[in-house]
Amino acid sequence: MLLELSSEQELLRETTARFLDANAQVAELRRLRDDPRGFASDYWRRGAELGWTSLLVSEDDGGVSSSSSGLVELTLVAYEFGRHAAPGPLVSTNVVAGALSAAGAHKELIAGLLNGTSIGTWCVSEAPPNDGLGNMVFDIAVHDDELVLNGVKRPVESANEASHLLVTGRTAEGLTQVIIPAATKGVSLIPMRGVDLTKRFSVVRFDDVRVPAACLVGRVGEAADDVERQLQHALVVLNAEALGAMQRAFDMTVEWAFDRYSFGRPLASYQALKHRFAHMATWLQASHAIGDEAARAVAERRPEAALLVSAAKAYIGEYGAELLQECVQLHGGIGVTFEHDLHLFLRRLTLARVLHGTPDAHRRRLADLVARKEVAS
Amino acid sequence: MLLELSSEQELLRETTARFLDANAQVAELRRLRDDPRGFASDYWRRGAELGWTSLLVSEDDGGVSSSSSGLVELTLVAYEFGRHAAPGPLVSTNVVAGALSAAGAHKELIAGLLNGTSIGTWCVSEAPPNDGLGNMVFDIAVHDDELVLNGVKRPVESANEASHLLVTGRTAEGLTQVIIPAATKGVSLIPMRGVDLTKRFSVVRFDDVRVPAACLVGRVGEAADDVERQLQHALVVLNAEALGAMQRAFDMTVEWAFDRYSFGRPLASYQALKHRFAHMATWLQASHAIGDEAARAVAERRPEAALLVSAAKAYIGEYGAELLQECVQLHGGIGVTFEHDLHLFLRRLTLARVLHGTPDAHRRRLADLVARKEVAS
Amino acid sequence: MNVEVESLESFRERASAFIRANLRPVTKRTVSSALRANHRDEEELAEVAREREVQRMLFDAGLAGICVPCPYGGQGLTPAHQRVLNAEMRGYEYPTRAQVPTFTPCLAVLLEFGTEEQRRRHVPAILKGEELWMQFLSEPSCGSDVAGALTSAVRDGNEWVLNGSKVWTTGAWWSDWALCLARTDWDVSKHSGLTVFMFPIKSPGIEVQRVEMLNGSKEFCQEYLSDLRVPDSQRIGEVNKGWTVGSRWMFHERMGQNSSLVTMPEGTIRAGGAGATMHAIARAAGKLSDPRACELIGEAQMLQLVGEALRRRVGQGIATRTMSDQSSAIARLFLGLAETRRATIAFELAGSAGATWIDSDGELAEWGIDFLMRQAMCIGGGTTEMAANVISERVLGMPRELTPDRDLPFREVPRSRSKPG
Amino acid sequence: MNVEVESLESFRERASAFIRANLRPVTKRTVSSALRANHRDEEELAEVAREREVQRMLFDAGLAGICVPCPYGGQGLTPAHQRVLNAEMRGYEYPTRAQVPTFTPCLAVLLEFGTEEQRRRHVPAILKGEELWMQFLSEPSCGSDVAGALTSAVRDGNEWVLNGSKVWTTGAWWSDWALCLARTDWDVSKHSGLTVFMFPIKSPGIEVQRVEMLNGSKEFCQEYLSDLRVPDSQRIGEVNKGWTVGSRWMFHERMGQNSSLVTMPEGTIRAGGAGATMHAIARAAGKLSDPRACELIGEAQMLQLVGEALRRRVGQGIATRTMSDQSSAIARLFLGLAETRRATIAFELAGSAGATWIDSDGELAEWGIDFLMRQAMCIGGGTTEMAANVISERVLGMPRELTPDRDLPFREVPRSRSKPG
Repeated sequence: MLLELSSEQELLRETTARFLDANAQVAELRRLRDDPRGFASDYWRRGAELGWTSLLVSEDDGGVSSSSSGLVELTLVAYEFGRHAAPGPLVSTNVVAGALSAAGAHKELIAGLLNGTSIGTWCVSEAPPNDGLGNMVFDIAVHDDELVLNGVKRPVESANEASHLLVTGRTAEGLTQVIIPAATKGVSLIPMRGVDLTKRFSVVRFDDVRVPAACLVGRVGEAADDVERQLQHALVVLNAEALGAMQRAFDMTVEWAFDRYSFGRPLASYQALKHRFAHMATWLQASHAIGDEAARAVAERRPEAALLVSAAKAYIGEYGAELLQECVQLHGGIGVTFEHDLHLFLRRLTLARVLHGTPDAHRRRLADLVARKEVAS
Repeated sequence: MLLELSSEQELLRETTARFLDANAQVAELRRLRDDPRGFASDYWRRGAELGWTSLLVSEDDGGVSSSSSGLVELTLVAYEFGRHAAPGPLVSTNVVAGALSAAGAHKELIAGLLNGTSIGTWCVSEAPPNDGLGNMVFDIAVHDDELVLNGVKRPVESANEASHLLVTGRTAEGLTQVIIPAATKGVSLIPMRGVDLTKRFSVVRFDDVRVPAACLVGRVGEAADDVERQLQHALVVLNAEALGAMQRAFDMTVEWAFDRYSFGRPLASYQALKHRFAHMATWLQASHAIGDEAARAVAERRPEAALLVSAAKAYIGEYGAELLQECVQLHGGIGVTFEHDLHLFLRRLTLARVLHGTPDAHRRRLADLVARKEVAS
Repeated sequence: MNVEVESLESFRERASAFIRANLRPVTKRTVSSALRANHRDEEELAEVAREREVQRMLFDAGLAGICVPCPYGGQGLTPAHQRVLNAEMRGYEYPTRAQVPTFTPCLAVLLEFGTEEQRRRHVPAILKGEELWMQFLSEPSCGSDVAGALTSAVRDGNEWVLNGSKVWTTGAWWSDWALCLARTDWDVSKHSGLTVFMFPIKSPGIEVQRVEMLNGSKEFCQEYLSDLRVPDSQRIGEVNKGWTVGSRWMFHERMGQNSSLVTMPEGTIRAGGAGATMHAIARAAGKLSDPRACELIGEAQMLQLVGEALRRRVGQGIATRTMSDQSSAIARLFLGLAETRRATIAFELAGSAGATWIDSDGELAEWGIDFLMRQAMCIGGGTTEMAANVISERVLGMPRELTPDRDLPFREVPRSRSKPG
Repeated sequence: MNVEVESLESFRERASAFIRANLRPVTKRTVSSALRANHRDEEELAEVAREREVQRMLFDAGLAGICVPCPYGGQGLTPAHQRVLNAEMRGYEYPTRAQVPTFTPCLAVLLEFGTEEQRRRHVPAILKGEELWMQFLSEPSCGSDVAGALTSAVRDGNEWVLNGSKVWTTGAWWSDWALCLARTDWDVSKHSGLTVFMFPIKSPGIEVQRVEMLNGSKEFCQEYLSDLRVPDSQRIGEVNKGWTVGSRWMFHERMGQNSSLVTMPEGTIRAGGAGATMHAIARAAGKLSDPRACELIGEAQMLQLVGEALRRRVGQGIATRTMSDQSSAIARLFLGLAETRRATIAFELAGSAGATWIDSDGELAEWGIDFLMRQAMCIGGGTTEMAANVISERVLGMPRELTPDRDLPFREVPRSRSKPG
């Protein structure tokens, strides 16, 4: 997280933290384990009132993002989400809200997303082997004034709760996006199982889904830049959430190392463990560093944003998950029980590692970006 | 190395060890650093008299390999080579001798290899990107009673010292091998630089090299099995040599950890280092275990030989080099000086990691072998 | 006594004949995954029943307790015979749950420290599959430091009264007897006040609770002992000499699958078929042509082959005394790291299905759960950290870690930041 | 005193104007490889001369010693100004060798502990490029344990007589002055008998020997001090209070490139251009279409970007006191591991050319040599092990390691198995 927060930023973080302390307690998370929705709509609405969904939306659309700082502030909310392993489709709703606001259309829907009465989610990822970055095959056909969607998207966050779906696919011309009501004829969901206690995902099938051209977000075949922008937003928020979970698990484990005695000494006095904590502390600081730099670069639309955000996702996905596993190891048996809280954060990291591109996929993307620069120069 | 040696085996190992103690001292190795040949022919001849080159040659051809145990005994010689970082083309000469003896031809050349007056080497590897296993492009054309060789082989061990070259290439029919005098018209060498102090390698060019059919080793287009066999021999010997170097470096470093004091305590008393030694000991034992199993499987031509020998090369190449680097790290600054002996063994491991397929290449080969088994079953 | 030992050959024929005639071949299955939740209690109990049955069949066929002396119902044969049996049983069912902890460490401890009467009563019962044993060793308070046990045993005439709690007993809910380490003197140093007892698990005074793991599995248990009364005749070894027993007990535990008391059909260790499993995942993910995926498949296959070779080498080395007894810690450390790596490889190959999946994903499903449980492989049965201590201190002979609790009266030993002694 | 500080903007203009008018742009080159031997002495000396020249130009332009107080020839400006200078110098030559160890730790130690006279004499000379300094700190006998120095200084009237040996001084053969830690009392505890001195390296009584590294490079030196006479006026800090100086000295050393005394053009840290370099190797190896190679290229690029971000974060954190001074050990640990990993990646991408090559292999050649020297990145300038100690003990506040030598009279401290005290 940022080393220094402005007072407004600190206020936003603090408000979210207090809200989640009260409404996302571990007992509640365990209870939600078997809840098909994963969160209460009231919880989400009240969170939205705190501004959770307003930070990528322009002021004209009723959001707060006058400047480029909206995304950076959103990372503070996401960070607290991670520290609490909190429920709710923070990534997808913000990506959708940001995309619609940028496209300057669908204002009434934006209003719903802002006050939390509507939930929007992004249908972008596809099943293996098309789960790499950018190997999308989803088909969108243009028939004069209609668009026809065919294909399968997975995993789609909170699709079961979403009123609207932002769908990314290919037309002959290139990448194209539409925003459609989840209830549209031809759309069907299969709920998925997963590692997280409260995050819900679905497989979303589109069989000859016909929607009017008014559903377009941006122009037919010209969505590539928007999609890249949305991906960068998703990655920044995901990374910040992962960072919160990493920090929380690390703090818990340091405490444990001081409290727990073995052979008459605290675990924290064993050099083999001390050195492992030193490495974990390094992974953690490095993750904070690259996460924040990527967020700033994306917020300011700097040319190196793509490089930085993929470096951040690749690093945090890899070392964040390893850090959590080290925390488990240092806790011993208790660390793999359902009773202990550690797994709440391990689950969040395990999920964050995979969503919107595995570390592997982002390392390859980095190589592509390097290659393009080399060819250019 | 084998856990238990027969008295004959112990004798062979012991003789080689004593010979190398006397003739491959570290001072001598450092002297040879600038010697273009890397070893004295007299040294090699006397080594050959100890049986270094006889272990893959059948008794009929004057070798000692009546049973399948020849290869296993050769690993004992190779192990001592590694422990001494000894000079000499042990791998290539034995591979060639074994190949010729198996083909049952070229007896006079075999005799020369046996008494060390001739040196044979194997031209098999090719330059990147054809340095993966089995992506050979070297061309052998058959013109009625003549064979025409065109292509480049690298690295070729001791090509500058070799009287004969065993060349592996492709004809229309498939893999084909010939044994030719190094002096044949159209053969040219470029000496290579490298990481080892005494091992010398060359790029060998073949420009329209024409040789009589009598040079064939095996039948035209039917060498695949022989080549696989030769590769397995090379890998077994290479692994044993690496193991010797690993064991020696590990022993040196354990000694150092007991001798060297820091902050009034031996390094061996620091738990962070103790745990690293524990991991190194595990890598070392695991390398011994897989190395010996692979050697036995290859010697006995067991069906799992290919799997085991690639697993051994992949593991020893990866963890052996890491073990050596850990030894350097634990020695501190002195470990990266030319004055200290550690690098003699690090060099040997660095070379062994790469020759006849990197760990990466052998992991991929393992996957291929698994895939074939799965398809078969 | 110098009786004629059965030749390996005749033993092989005898074993092979029995096995082919009576045991069921195991149907090819994927790698036994890390404690998956999808195992229902009824299934578990059915398997336990079958394993008792198989153990009885082996006993009747003279194939149980190969290295157990005849007077106790064993065969009085050699480790070589056990290896032959393991080879012959390749591909056939066997009593998995009877091996660890029943045969080792429990049976091993009984043979080494039990009274003649205790041995004659329990060893045959174990060999017949009538008694499945558990070790009541770990406690919630003291993780790897088992000698720091807080469970107390107070003498009361001819009985002992035990109070405390034990944990990490696999399947105590279907087991019969327990070997238990308890503290009988709090005023002497940690290792000098311990005593070992045995008792039936289904006794009044023992409450067995299932521990739910983060993946929902409930195969582990925690036991609460409240005023459990144990006759002195069920004490193993001398009073307050429990650590003499305990240290051998832990050694036998570390031996695990390397113990010659354990029957372990070849090719059935956990790592079995790793390469094939990874191949199947990659195929389901459509990644068989991706060199990166091939590399991971090859790595998993490599780790399996190396692990098997290492286990054999360490077993042979200990058997032939060319390696220290403590070397089994080397195999343990390797296995723990190899298993966590394998879980990670499977998770990576599953791609996006690693975190979220549907049942119809088949080979792609569930690997995220194994990833969550990954570290169990480096914790259960002695942590990899303890193994690293053993290797550095007892195999390499490096100086021991400082143990401030060694010489203090146990009640004064610092136990936590809040109770620093 | 409350003088008007130059605004960042006017400073930027001033710096930028000077740089573009006077300094040479650096020609794009591959990653500075780990101590390659292919650097001839004449080249080295020529570079040193040019760097002294550039340092002098910076001084004359009022751009030397940005954060050094004016009385000593510095600019008396802020770390923010130094950052501006670093930004403006991106892509231009700068006096690499003058930075570490001359500006930090040596200059930093002088400013903190030197007498007014010592400061006035040496600081300006350093800022003008007239004095390049070396630290005579490590000794062959005591690796990371620098306070265990055996080099002795015995008082003789107004002079001190030094005997002993120091090692790992980069380029002592072309340097001018040395900062030296010596033992002045053997009968008190290790840290209580040390004193710091400074003296010209080209003095009678100092023999400088080049140390050959395993790759043939000779950039490190070892010095033998025999009856070297140093006037008491060249003592820094009080007699036997050398560790007060020494601990700050080591802190300034750890600060390295994070120190605001150091000029460090952006984008020129060692990791510069890792992704591009790996791309070039893979292209030369014909592997650009191999996903495995792409993965490695991406990993190298990732490590570079993360390393730069971490260095900035730690620098900012220390500057703003939101992080402990000791946090620079975090950047050091990361860099060491990232650099060894990068050397390994380059070696892997080079394939068979990693172990043997010909000059015409171009981008493919030489990586095996870097691989051999890989660990230098985790050893030089304080080992990664020491960094891990600092992080766990001083950043996380975990209990210190036992140091049996702390309270013994130094002559009784165990120094090796053969001399266990």
